[in-house]
Amino acid sequence: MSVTTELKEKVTQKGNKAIRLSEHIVEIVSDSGEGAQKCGQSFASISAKMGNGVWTVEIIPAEIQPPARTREGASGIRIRIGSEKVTNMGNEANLVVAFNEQVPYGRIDQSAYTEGTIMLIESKWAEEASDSIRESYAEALKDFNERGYEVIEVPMEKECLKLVKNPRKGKNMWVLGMLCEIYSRDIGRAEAQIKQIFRKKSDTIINSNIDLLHAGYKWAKENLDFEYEITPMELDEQLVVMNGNEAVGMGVIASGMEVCSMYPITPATSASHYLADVFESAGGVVHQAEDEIAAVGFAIGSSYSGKTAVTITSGPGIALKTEFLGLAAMAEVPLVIVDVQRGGPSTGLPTKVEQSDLLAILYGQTGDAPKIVMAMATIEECFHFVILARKIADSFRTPVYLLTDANLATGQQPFARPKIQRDWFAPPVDQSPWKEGVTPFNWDPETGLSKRPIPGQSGGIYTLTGLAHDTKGKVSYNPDNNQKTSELRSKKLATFKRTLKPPTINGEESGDLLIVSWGSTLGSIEEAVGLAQKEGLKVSSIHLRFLSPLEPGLKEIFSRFKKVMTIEINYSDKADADGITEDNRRYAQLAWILRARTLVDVDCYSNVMGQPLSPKKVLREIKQRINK
Amino acid sequence: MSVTTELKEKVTQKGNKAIRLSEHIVEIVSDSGEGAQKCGQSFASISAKMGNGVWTVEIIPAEIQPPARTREGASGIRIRIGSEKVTNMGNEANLVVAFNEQVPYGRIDQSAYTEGTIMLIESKWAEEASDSIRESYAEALKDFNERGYEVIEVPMEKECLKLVKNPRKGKNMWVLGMLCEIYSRDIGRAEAQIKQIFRKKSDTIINSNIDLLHAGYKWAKENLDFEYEITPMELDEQLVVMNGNEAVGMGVIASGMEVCSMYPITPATSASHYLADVFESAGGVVHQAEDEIAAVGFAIGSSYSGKTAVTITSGPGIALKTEFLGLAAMAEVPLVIVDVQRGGPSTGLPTKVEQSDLLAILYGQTGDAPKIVMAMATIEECFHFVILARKIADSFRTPVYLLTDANLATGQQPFARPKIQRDWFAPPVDQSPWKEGVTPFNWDPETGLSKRPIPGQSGGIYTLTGLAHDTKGKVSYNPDNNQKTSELRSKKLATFKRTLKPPTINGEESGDLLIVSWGSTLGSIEEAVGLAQKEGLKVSSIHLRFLSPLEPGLKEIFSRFKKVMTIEINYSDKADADGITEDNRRYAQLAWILRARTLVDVDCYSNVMGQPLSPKKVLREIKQRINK
Amino acid sequence: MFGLKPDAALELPENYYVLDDYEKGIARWCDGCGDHAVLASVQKLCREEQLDPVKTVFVSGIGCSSRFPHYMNTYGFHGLHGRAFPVACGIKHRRPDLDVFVITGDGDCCSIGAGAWIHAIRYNVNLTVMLFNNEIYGLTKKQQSPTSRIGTVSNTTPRGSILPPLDPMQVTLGVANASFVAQTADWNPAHMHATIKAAHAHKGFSFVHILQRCPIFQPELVNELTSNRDNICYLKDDNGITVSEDIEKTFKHSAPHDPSDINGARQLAASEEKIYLGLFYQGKNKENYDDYGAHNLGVTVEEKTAMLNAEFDKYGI
Amino acid sequence: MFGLKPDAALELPENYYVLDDYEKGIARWCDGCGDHAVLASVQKLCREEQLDPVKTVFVSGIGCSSRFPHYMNTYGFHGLHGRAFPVACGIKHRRPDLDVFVITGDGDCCSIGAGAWIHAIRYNVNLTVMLFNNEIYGLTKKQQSPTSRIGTVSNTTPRGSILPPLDPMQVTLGVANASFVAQTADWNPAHMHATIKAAHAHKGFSFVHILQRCPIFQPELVNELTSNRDNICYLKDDNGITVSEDIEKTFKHSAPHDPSDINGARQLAASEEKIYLGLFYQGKNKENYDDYGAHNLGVTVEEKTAMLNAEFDKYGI
Ligand SMILES: Cc1ncc(C[n+]2csc(CCOP(=O)(O)OP(=O)(O)O)c2C)c(N)n1
Ligand SMILES: Cc1ncc(C[n+]2csc(CCOP(=O)(O)OP(=O)(O)O)c2C)c(N)n1
Ligand code: SF4
Ligand code: SF4
Ligand SMILES: [Mg+2]
Ligand SMILES: [Mg+2]
Repeated sequence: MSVTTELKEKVTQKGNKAIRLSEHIVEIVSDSGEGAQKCGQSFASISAKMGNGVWTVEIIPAEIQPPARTREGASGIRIRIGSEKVTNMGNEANLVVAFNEQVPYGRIDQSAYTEGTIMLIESKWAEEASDSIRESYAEALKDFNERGYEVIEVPMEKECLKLVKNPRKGKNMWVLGMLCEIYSRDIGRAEAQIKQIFRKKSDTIINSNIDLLHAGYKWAKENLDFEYEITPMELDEQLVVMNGNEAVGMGVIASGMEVCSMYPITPATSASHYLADVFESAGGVVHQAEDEIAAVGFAIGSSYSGKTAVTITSGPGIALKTEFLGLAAMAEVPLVIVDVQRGGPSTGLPTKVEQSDLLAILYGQTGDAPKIVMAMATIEECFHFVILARKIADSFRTPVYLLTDANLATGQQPFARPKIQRDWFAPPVDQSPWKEGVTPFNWDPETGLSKRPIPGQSGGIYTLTGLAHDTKGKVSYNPDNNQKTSELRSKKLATFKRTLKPPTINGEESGDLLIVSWGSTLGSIEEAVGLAQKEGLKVSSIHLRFLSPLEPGLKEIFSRFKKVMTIEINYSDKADADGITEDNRRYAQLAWILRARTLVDVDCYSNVMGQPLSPKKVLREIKQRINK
Repeated sequence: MSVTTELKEKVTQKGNKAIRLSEHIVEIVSDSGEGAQKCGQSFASISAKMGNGVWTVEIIPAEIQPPARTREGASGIRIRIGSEKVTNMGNEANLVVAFNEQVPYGRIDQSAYTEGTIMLIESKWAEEASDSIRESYAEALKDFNERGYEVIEVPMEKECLKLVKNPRKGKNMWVLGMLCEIYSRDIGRAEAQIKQIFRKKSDTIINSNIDLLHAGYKWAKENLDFEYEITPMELDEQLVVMNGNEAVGMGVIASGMEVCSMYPITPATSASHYLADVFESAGGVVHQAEDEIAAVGFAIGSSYSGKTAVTITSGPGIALKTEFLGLAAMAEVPLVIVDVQRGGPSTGLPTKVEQSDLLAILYGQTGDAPKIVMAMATIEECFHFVILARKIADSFRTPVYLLTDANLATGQQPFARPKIQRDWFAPPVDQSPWKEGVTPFNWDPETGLSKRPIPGQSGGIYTLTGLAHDTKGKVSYNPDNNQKTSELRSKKLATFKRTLKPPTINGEESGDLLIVSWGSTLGSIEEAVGLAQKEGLKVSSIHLRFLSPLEPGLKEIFSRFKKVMTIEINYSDKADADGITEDNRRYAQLAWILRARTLVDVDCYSNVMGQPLSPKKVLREIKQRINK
Repeated sequence: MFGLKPDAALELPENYYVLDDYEKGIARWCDGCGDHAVLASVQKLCREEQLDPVKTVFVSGIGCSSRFPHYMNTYGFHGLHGRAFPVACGIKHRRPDLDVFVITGDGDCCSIGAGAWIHAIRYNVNLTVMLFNNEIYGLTKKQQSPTSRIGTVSNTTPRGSILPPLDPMQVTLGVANASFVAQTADWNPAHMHATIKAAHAHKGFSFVHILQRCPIFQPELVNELTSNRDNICYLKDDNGITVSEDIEKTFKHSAPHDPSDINGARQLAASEEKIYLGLFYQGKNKENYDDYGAHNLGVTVEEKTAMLNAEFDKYGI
Repeated sequence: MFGLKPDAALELPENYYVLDDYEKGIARWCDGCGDHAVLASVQKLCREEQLDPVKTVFVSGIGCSSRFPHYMNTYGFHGLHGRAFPVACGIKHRRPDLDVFVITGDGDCCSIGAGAWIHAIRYNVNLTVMLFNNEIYGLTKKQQSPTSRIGTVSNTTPRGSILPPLDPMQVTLGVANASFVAQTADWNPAHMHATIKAAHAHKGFSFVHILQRCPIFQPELVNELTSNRDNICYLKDDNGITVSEDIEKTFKHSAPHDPSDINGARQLAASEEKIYLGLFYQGKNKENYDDYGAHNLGVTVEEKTAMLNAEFDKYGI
């Protein structure tokens, strides 16, 4: 039960000062249902509260009950903590807590560990009745050692049994205690955290978990001979820490929207869970519709009635909403649509990350259905973009789409506590008389904008229709009218684009390679670009938040770089794959629209491995392109 | 009741030989429900049977019961007949039969008539009890004369009343008789035609209609002092004449598909009406599902069971099918989807033509859902492409999309009578044992192709799923597997593309301007390009049938022209519109993908006027671009 | 709309709405189409109830009947085929001050809209719903509908349809929380009007199944329905739909039925002998989803800000 | 699958299928999940009926229960959420030789799939349908379902759901052409097995509503259902679901019910006192849409060619 000799050399003896690290990546992997995520989230929260930068990624099996002790069953969490702001999941883990010897393989398949990774593994399997389990445990340990991991066997359940009857249930808090000790976390904060997560449970349960926490802490103190410390940041502002779906939920509240109409779908649902919990006290309601079609129809009805609404979903839900989304564009109904992207096509990889709904969002509706599309890059943006989207939806009388993904949805990150502003909130439903002589579609010929009448406004009466219609909202099959009104709806995008600035360039204004990206990959890409720049490579990056209309000035920016490429998490043919030529290569989604927009030969790197990109992978691609 | 003096000078006196014309455009316009379309279709059929080239376009109001005697209510048909093959609707009409004086305005709004257009107008309105009608009639006649039309008042109902009690019902056949006389049509063929269309009616009805036909013929002979003849083509082959939806229906039968699963929607429905009528005798069935989602689900079920099926719909139906179409791509279910495009977005212009579903078809599904997409350019292709699509669907194990539109759907055109080939028909459902050792997704690594097991095949058992899956069809969340299988599905497009040839160029291989087009605009564009070439302009055109994958070699072809532009019937911002720049212009749909594919600055002309393009309009655009 | 209001001669309060106030344009339905009769009845209802046009919303799907909102001088929402219910629920949810009507056809409601329909019944939002059942697809020109009788010859069933028709009454009565379920016929304006009026007075999802004439595509059916008085039976009950004695006499048959008896209602709906006109079922004090929707209206920006700040405290570092 | 078949020791015909022949993989449902019991029962049915695995197809939507096809060694179609019915109808339509089962959950069938469900009942295609009703969304981790009881605490209804539950039996019995409608419970394997067996034997859309345990997200409900024997009543009739006397005795209550009586069936379904297990309704000789689908199978290429040529003649010039 002691640390291997090699490890000993690396770690300070107890009693000495803990090793100072600038960052560490911790993983907890287990069978599903063993509470690893709760443990990791708490650890992340405590770390954030102590002033560390934090990023978490959940490791989620797609099945409700994957078989125990299998690599596909790996469930858990990664927590990257640092003394600076952490923007992504990083590369290989430094320390792993494994509840059995099989689940690490699910992660090894994804190259999550490397030589030197410390692995704290539950030791009870060595004493299991079943021969085959004992054997497989021994075999795995041997293999882990061969792979160069620093394996430490930990009698987790055995220790827990001293306190509770069902150690499988309490183990996670014991592990939390152990981690707190290893990383010199404030045990008082850990206690408070436990009280917070179990706030709906009985005191007995809370106390038993606190006992486990202390036991894990004590065990580590007594049995592990290394200790770390990660210097906190100097905080001059208040921070909050939450995951992307919670941030979206809070953004909905702060936007003043009062209706969230949804149908459950992974990985979007937890945003509505959050809202269902707290929205009512902020004057809002969550409507769980019978399906996604009804969910968006209900939201559109609400918007029409003056209460601009939000609908939150993922790929298959977007597919079902297609027809209504066309109506929203045609009839100019303000509406916020959040797409928490997952792996596709079809049911695909429901719990995994992908950025492959971009084209479907941009072009999914038949006919010409212009719309505004934004993508969040950080959890902080998950909050703020919802507020912005509601405003744009109302002032541009249009559906606004927000693209987030499974990575942001479940990741946790601290960010500046928002200072709530009065003007974030939608004003009350306008019931003042409608201005005489103003038609319900009184488009401004310059901007395409118009104000909409709300039921209850005297003088504003009109019938909304998805048929072609004129300024009075009346059905019109007149050819010129259809041309004209199509132009006006399109014009709103040009108008909106005038409010946008060209993206800021991360790095030099010109160079050998420009990386263009969008969405949750920001952190990894900027980290990798930073590393590359340090190595002297002439690479810069821009990260787009607006996809429709695209941010201005891209062609000009591209012209200053020898090569331009996007890095995305979606499908593209590899340029050098067998049988793939310039004439038939299928490009990553952003790359494709950038090519059309700028006529620049935008290359791309992308994959559909269902994983967030690691900075290492990005760096490798950068180097490859620059050397080509 | 006699021809104006100017007209007299132009037309031959009766008794002299009829004037020989190389072509003429006839329109019949009326209130809805007056049978103008039946009359026109018969006239077209008779003309085609006499060896003329023919093209018809229906004029359809969007309302079931538009108000009578209004311009929005204009219902009717245009028939262009020529001594050569006719490929489009042409420019202004030469002769119009109008059932009242208001409906022509619906067409005048669309610049359908010009100086010299002969207008045969129902004269009864001059004697109407209502002052306002008499006045508006007189006013319109005055206006028509001022516009330079050759107005001839015809006592249609008055003449019909001599034979039938309700002249409003029989008038159309009387007009048919009149037209037969004017255009020297064979009256025997006209009689046969009447027998054919009323074949389900009683003899009394048939005979009464034949009487009306003869009466109209006789009246024209006695009262009109001009007569035309349009030289027939030399026919060395047998022809058939039908509209595009009928051709699609026959194509379905000839493809060997036995299931057409649909939900009614304009302008697609008539294809299923045709099939509902005759399919059963060819061993097929039409399933009218409860909605479009169920329609495509049923078709997919049928395909899965070994009977590759077709589903026929239009824009809003495509929207609803989105999710299932993603499944078909992911699970590699052969399926034929026919989209008879109409005006969009949303409910839009249900009876009007548009080509604006291209992007939605290509990119509508979330995730990466590769597919094969073809567009018919002629009614003949409406027949043949269905057969081809079924074959591709089966051999590439993929959904295949066919894009047609309201113009092809209702237009009539003669084409070479197909010589039915045995191998068009799908083979019977394979129930032989599945080859041992072959997995259900035994992808060929070179081509991405695989054979699929059909329920009933022993040894082929698998569970189809829309989740990520491996070669055994088993659910797999493995990152490499998802990357690999996505690559394989994508590869099928590259494989298919290798079977395609670059498009043939209509005109010189290089020049000042290349027009690129797709779908039903072929005829107008080639006619216009031909005229431009005759005027010495260096313009050529190519017309794409394959949109996904795109036909090969486009970039190379484009490089030989100074300018490249698409002409399409969908929305694009005009390049010179206020506030529109290269950075924000929204391009026509094909132009957009060509830009991305070739990086050539492909320009576009398009509109959403709901009308087929006339050669004149196309010619004007050509000249504008060449002079720019 | 301008000039003297038609019934201005009568002595009426200043703000009294007259029929004219509810009329818009000329209804573009065929001559003899039952939709005209319903429109007239609804406009009359509006006047009788003095509904404020600006507080009234007509929501529909797509179909001949769904053109209805265009002919009402009130707010309207002419949306997507089969999707009127979720839109109407979304409108009413947080706007208890609006009076919301739903107009739907047999294809719109019972075919493509079936899922939304079932759930709308259960939500029991305070809507007045009129299902125009002409047993055919009108707008798309004669295809079978799920309510078409066996043997219906249509463009998709040229040799006659083969499945028994769905009965909208039976289906509605099978759904939890159904609260007002009535049947009437457009060619009996008095009965129809009384039915629509009772529906409007009911709090909850008031479902009025209207047998509707489509003389264009269902001429024989129209003929049979309107001429054969033997089939039709008037449901008589003080708590039901009551018409004047004169009108009552025009019915050849009548039968008693207590509208609180749901089992009886289901039996009436299942009967193959007669078509019963009247109130099949009315349940009081059922759960209304819009009561939930509106339960927390009017939270102020200050309260929202405080709530959010409390949330940030929870998530604070 | 290799080696000696478990019951090979018995003297059985050469091609006799044993349980093993229908099993595939390890079912990934939670311990105590009712789905396991249904799987076992269905595999037993297959063996009893000696269904040819290659002629058998299991079709499902999305949900915990919809994973079912993956655990059957037969053909399977694990499609989209709520869309099993149209797929199954499409499969069976022209393949009368296939034996098609449908597996669906309460969210899959009664919420997103409601429209398809209603119409599938009416089509009355020869399918054996099992609705796994755990009154909750399992796969997506505890959201209310339309069948959830009032007050159900879930992630979308943290303060309890507010609408009365949809009753799948009532809804089904309200749809035209309903032909076999039964209810059973997964924790009564004998009754469940008899029910599934009768459903499979019925020609037409055989609807089996299975009360299904989800101990993870509905532990109290499971506890109540499985422990309170007072609520449950066995429907006893020779034409109904019959179980052995031993099993019969395990029921505390039983009641007679003639399954041809649809009005009675509807009353049973509407009863708020008891949960009845058994055959509520069976109608014979109802229209089967798949009979129509298969009525003209086997037309030869020659015949098709002749037919097409005749068409070309009609359209010929
Ligand atoms: C998604 C979609 N599918 C199909 C249509 C075409 N469509 C319009 S109305 C209609 C049916 C009309 O029948 P019904 O609802 O009975 O109304 P009616 O015209 O008889 O009043 C159909 C199929 C459509 N508009 N949208
Ligand atoms: C279009 C679509 N919407 C939502 C989902 C997410 N989803 C999967 S299963 C499910 C509900 C599962 O509940 P139920 O049908 O009762 O099955 P159970 O898991 O309880 O067996 C949902 C909402 C999806 N897969 N597809
Ligand atoms: S087609 Fe029928 S339903 Fe439609 S307007 Fe005409 S009569 Fe009415
Ligand atoms: S969550 Fe419930 S329904 Fe799903 S497998 Fe577990 S016990 Fe069964
Ligand atoms: Mg109808
Ligand atoms: Mg469930």
